[in-house]
Amino acid sequence: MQAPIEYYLVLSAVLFAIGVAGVVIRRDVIVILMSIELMLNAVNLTFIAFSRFMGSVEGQVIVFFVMTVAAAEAVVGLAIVISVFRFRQTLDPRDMQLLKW
Amino acid sequence: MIVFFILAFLTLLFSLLVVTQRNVVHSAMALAATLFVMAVLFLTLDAPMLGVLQILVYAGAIMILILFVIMLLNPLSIEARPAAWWMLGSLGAAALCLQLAALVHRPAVSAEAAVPASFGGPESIAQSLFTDFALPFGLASVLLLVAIIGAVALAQRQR
Amino acid sequence: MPGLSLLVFLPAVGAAALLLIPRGAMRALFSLAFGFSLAVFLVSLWIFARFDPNAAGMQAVERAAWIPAYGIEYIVGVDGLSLFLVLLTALIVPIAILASWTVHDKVKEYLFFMLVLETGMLGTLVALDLFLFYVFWEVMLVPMYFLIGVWGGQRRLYAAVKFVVYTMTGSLLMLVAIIFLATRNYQVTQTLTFGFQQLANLRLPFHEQMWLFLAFALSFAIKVPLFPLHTWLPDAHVEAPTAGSVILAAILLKMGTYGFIRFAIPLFPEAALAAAPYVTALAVVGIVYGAMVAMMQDDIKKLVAYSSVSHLGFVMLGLFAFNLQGAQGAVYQMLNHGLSTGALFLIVGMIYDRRHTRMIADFGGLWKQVPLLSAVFLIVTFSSIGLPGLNGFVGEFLILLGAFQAHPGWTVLATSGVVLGAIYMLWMFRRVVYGPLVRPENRLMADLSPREIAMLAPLVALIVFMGVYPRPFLSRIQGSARVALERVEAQSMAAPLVRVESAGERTDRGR
Amino acid sequence: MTTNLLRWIPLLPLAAAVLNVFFGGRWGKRFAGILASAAVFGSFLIALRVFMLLSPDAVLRDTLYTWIESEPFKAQVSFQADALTAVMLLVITGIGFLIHLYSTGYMAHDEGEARFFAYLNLFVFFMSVLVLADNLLLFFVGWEGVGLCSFLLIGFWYEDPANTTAGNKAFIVNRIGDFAFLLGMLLLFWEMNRLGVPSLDFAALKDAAARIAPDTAVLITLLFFIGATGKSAQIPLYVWLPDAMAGPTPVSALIHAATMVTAGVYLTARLNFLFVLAPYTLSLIAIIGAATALFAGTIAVAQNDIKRVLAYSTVSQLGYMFLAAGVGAFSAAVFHLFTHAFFKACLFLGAGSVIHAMGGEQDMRKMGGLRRRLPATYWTYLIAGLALAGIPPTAGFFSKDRILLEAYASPHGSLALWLVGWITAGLTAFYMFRQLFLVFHGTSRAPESVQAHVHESPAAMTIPLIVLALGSIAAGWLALPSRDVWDPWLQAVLGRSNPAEHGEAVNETLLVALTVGIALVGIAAAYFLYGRERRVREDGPLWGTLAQKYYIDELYDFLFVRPFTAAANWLARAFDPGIIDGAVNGVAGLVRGISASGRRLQSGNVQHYLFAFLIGTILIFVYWLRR
Repeated sequence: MQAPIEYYLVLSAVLFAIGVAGVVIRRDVIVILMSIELMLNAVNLTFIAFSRFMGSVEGQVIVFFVMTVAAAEAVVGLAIVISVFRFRQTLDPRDMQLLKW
Repeated sequence: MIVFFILAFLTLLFSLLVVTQRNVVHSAMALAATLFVMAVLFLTLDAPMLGVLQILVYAGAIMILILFVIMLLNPLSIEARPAAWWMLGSLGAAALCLQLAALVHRPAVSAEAAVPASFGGPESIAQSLFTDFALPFGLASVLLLVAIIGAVALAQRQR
Repeated sequence: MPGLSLLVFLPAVGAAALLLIPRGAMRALFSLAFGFSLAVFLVSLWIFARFDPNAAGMQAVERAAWIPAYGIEYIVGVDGLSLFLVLLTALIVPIAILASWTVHDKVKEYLFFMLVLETGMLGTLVALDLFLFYVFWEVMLVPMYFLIGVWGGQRRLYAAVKFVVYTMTGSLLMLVAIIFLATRNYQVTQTLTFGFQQLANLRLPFHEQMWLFLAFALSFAIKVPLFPLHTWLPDAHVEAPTAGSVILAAILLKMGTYGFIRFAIPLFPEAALAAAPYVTALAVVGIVYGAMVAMMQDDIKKLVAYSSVSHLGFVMLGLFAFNLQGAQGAVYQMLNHGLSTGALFLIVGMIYDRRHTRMIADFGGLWKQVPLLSAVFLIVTFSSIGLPGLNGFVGEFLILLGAFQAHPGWTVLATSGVVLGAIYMLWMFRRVVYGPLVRPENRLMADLSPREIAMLAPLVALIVFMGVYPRPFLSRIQGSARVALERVEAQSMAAPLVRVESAGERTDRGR
Repeated sequence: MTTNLLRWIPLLPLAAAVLNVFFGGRWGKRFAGILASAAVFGSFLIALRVFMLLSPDAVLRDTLYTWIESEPFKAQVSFQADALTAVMLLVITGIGFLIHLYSTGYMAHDEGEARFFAYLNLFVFFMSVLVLADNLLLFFVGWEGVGLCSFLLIGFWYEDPANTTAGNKAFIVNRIGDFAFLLGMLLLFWEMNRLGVPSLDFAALKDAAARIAPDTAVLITLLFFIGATGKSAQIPLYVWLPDAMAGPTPVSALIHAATMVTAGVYLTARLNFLFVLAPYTLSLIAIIGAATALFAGTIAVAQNDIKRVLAYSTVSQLGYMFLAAGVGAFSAAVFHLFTHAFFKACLFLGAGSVIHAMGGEQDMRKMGGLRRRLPATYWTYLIAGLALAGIPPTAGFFSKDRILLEAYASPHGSLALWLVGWITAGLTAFYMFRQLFLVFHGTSRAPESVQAHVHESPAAMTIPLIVLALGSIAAGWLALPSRDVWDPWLQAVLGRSNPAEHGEAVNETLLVALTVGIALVGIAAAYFLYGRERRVREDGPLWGTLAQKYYIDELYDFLFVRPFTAAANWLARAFDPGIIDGAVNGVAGLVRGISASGRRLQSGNVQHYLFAFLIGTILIFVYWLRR
């Protein structure tokens, strides 16, 4: 039997919050990337929940696109992480302060 | 209903593990588990195609990539956990979650729309993907191409 | 090309012409710059000749549309108040250029800024459109910043930045007040204009007037400088090159007092009346404080700088007495201060060129070595003390006469300035000029060269002439001074309770 | 009646001064002296001519041009000459000329001779302007002008810092007096303006005097009197005169004896119609006059510098003049001024010739026995000394007795005032003859080298001495009790004040006898103590304090100069840079501080930015939800 949509939304909210926490707290870029993936999944969940309850499949199409973007983002993110790691031998975001004046 | 609660619990458990695990590999594993459970959740929402995709793309491709990078760099940073900073971060996240939850009580869609059998299936998605969303589809492919080239350029070892 | 515009923009043309000459040709640069400034002086004499002494209103007025969209016009005119300041500027700048003969590095830019400064000063004096006045007011700042900042002494950057920022903060408030005034005028008369004469007709409610007056007053008080706002002056003077500090002392300081008598008092009579006791108090404190601090300085330039604070305290005292004697005395004292302090800085500059030091302790017995310079120094010192028979006394006496009627208590304290002035000037004079010729370096000093005599002669001649026969000056100032004080005196006669004017009602006062 | 004669009296010396400034040094050694003396002699001739033209109540007027005009105030450069002015002019130009003549000799070998004569002429110019002025403002020009010249002349030998310090001190103390004078003028003008006669001309003042409010009149006269104490060296502003002896002797003779210091007395005489309105001020003047006379007299007794004795004597004699003015006897005051100019100038010039002979030595303890070596100087000095002591038939006797008489008999006078005057007369005789005996009698205490070349001064110096000595005698006969020429001459200007009608004739002869008596006692005491060989030891606490001038200078320094400089020092070193400049730099520092903390926000740590981002979104939610 189908659970009401609020539950799904609450779940994705919590998931999203956990993802955000991960991004902000963790001192390791890779874990940050993973947390981002987590946040994206939370969003996907919301999309799918709404497309299910709204009866239109567009929600799911958008999730499809979200996934492509997520993939691209992960790839580029990791590439950056590799090049930074090779250069700085560290994954701690605090050391990546080239932008700071 | 029960199924949902189990899946929800598992998702939250694994995602918490992702965030809290000191060892990067464990958190990667936890992420993979989260993705699988999410895929199952998608199924309960009549989105079989996306469930499969989820496993295929996310769990399959991205997770492998992350693991591959972890193996490549084998980072040993056993991270010191500065308590104050953790507290602050989690407090922030909790506050955010509250706000989002509060949103939910807005008069959301209550009536559950009738859904044809092949709702989540590949035909309906493909049908709408290639008609309404043709342009975004093209753009998505360009995006992927750029991402690949970018990744190769970035990760190349400077000679 | 009508008179005043020619007067104002001729130096700018000169500055432009300077750029054409190669940097190396020092002699050509100097002669061109001096030529132009001399030409400006001749034009100013021509304007003086055409000036009708007994007409009180504005003369040689030129009007041209500048930014019609906002009702900003190019209006210039001269009357009794600004006439002599224009002449003073036109006289001092050539002398300052002569004085900068000893400048050797970057002479081209130096002279360029001098001429641009002259345009700024002349423009400020003749501008009758508040916006135009503000533009020239700012134009004055820029060259002065470079003159102090580039060719100054050790702490020149600190002094230059302090000078500009201090003056700028004040003048920005003034800009806000100008714009507010124009908009209020627009609401009342539906004509958007910045013209001084139109805005002067506007009757503002008291509290508004008070705020506008304070904005104007702050900007001018910094420039005067009035007591608490004076600390930029000693630094600016000490670090400025000779010519710079001569112009700064002789003319720039007068912009503040000129601003008060030209704009602040006529535009906001009730507010001026209400503020008079406080300004008088600050002025008198300035007189005594300036004199006392001057006494203890060991650098001649700083001493003269603080003496300027004291002298201009007198001018402010005269202005805010709101009677004819006070105003006439104040305007006349502006000229006197320009001449005597200008000459003092020239002399200090000459001494500095010879000995490269300004410390009083390094001197002594100059009379024996350089009698001519010391004799001129004596005359100028007594002029700045206000010895009867020289120019200082005439202005000071009129100010005290006027101020005694308005604020007898404060004037008694101010008159002590007469004594304090004598104390610090003579003490300095004794240590520098009198005494035995002990130091060997002092023995090498050469007396005045013809160039230096040419610089000091006109100033000393004027100092004596303006002391013995001040009538031509006083008669011309009288008419315009009375007009400037017209509304304030009307106010002080009228009911002390200031009538609050509703915005709609506009009284038309013949100008 | 109007004339254009008066303007030449001041203009001649001025022209000579200007010429001397520019060409003095170059046209030969003696040119400056001759030119200067000739100019003053010219003025003297004109003054004589004016004296001839004048009758007691006539006024000559000579208007040049309008000086300052700021409606309703108007001051003209115009001269007037009435009986009082004529007398003063004769003193200034007459004695001035003699002193110029004397200076040609005295300053003969001084390299700054041209400058000296230029200043001296400038002084005569300003003094004549002061005396001839027909309004208070022009009077003030002369008043401060003479202050300037005294500054220049005291500090003439500028190489010695002591001289220039004395010059500064003189000018500044005078300026303090002028401060009060200026305030008096301002108050007077606005009071006159209130009465509808906005002018400072003496004539206008005289007419409107009666209508001036009494308490304002008191204040005005008080302020003028303070000005006068500054210029005429009375308590409390007398401190500058003794130090003014640093200047060359002719300067002391002309300025600090005969002319400038009498300006204060001339002021009270000129404005007698104002002072009469303020009995309170008059009594104050009398008291201060008497006090100064006694006070200065006691100090003079203990001085060892030949010129300082004369300086304190001048202060004391001026005290007499103010005493006379204080009791309303203005003509007596002016008469004493007139006679005093003669004998005090003669004394100073005599002292000058002694110093000249002794090669610059001024300490009386190193002199003595000059009677035979400097006969002319000795005899003129003796005559002038007798005049100062007030021994008949000299001029001093007549003028001083008249003052003592007035002090006792006139309505404002009192026994106490007379008593003080009487004692001072004795003191005067004592210190005068103490000096005479120390310098001229006994054996010479000078070192051999000095004694060798002691010589009588040249004719240029002795002739003025002789003339002045004769004047010290003849001047007195103008006011013989039997044939009084002086009073009627000044009556029109100074008003009636002749106590003779009081009818106590017997008292008069008694008073005269008493005065002459105490003078003789003074001389005898001086002879007894200093006549033959020195018997008295000059030490002990009393003598010390007198020699140290009651430590007044130190007291002033402690009470006024030191705290004032300390306050100025604190202001200049601590307050101005610290607090005011501090406030300015403080604001700058504050701005820099704020911006610095702002800068830390950009930490470069990505997670900080994300966190800030998170906070931002939460806030938006919070706002959005509650709206």
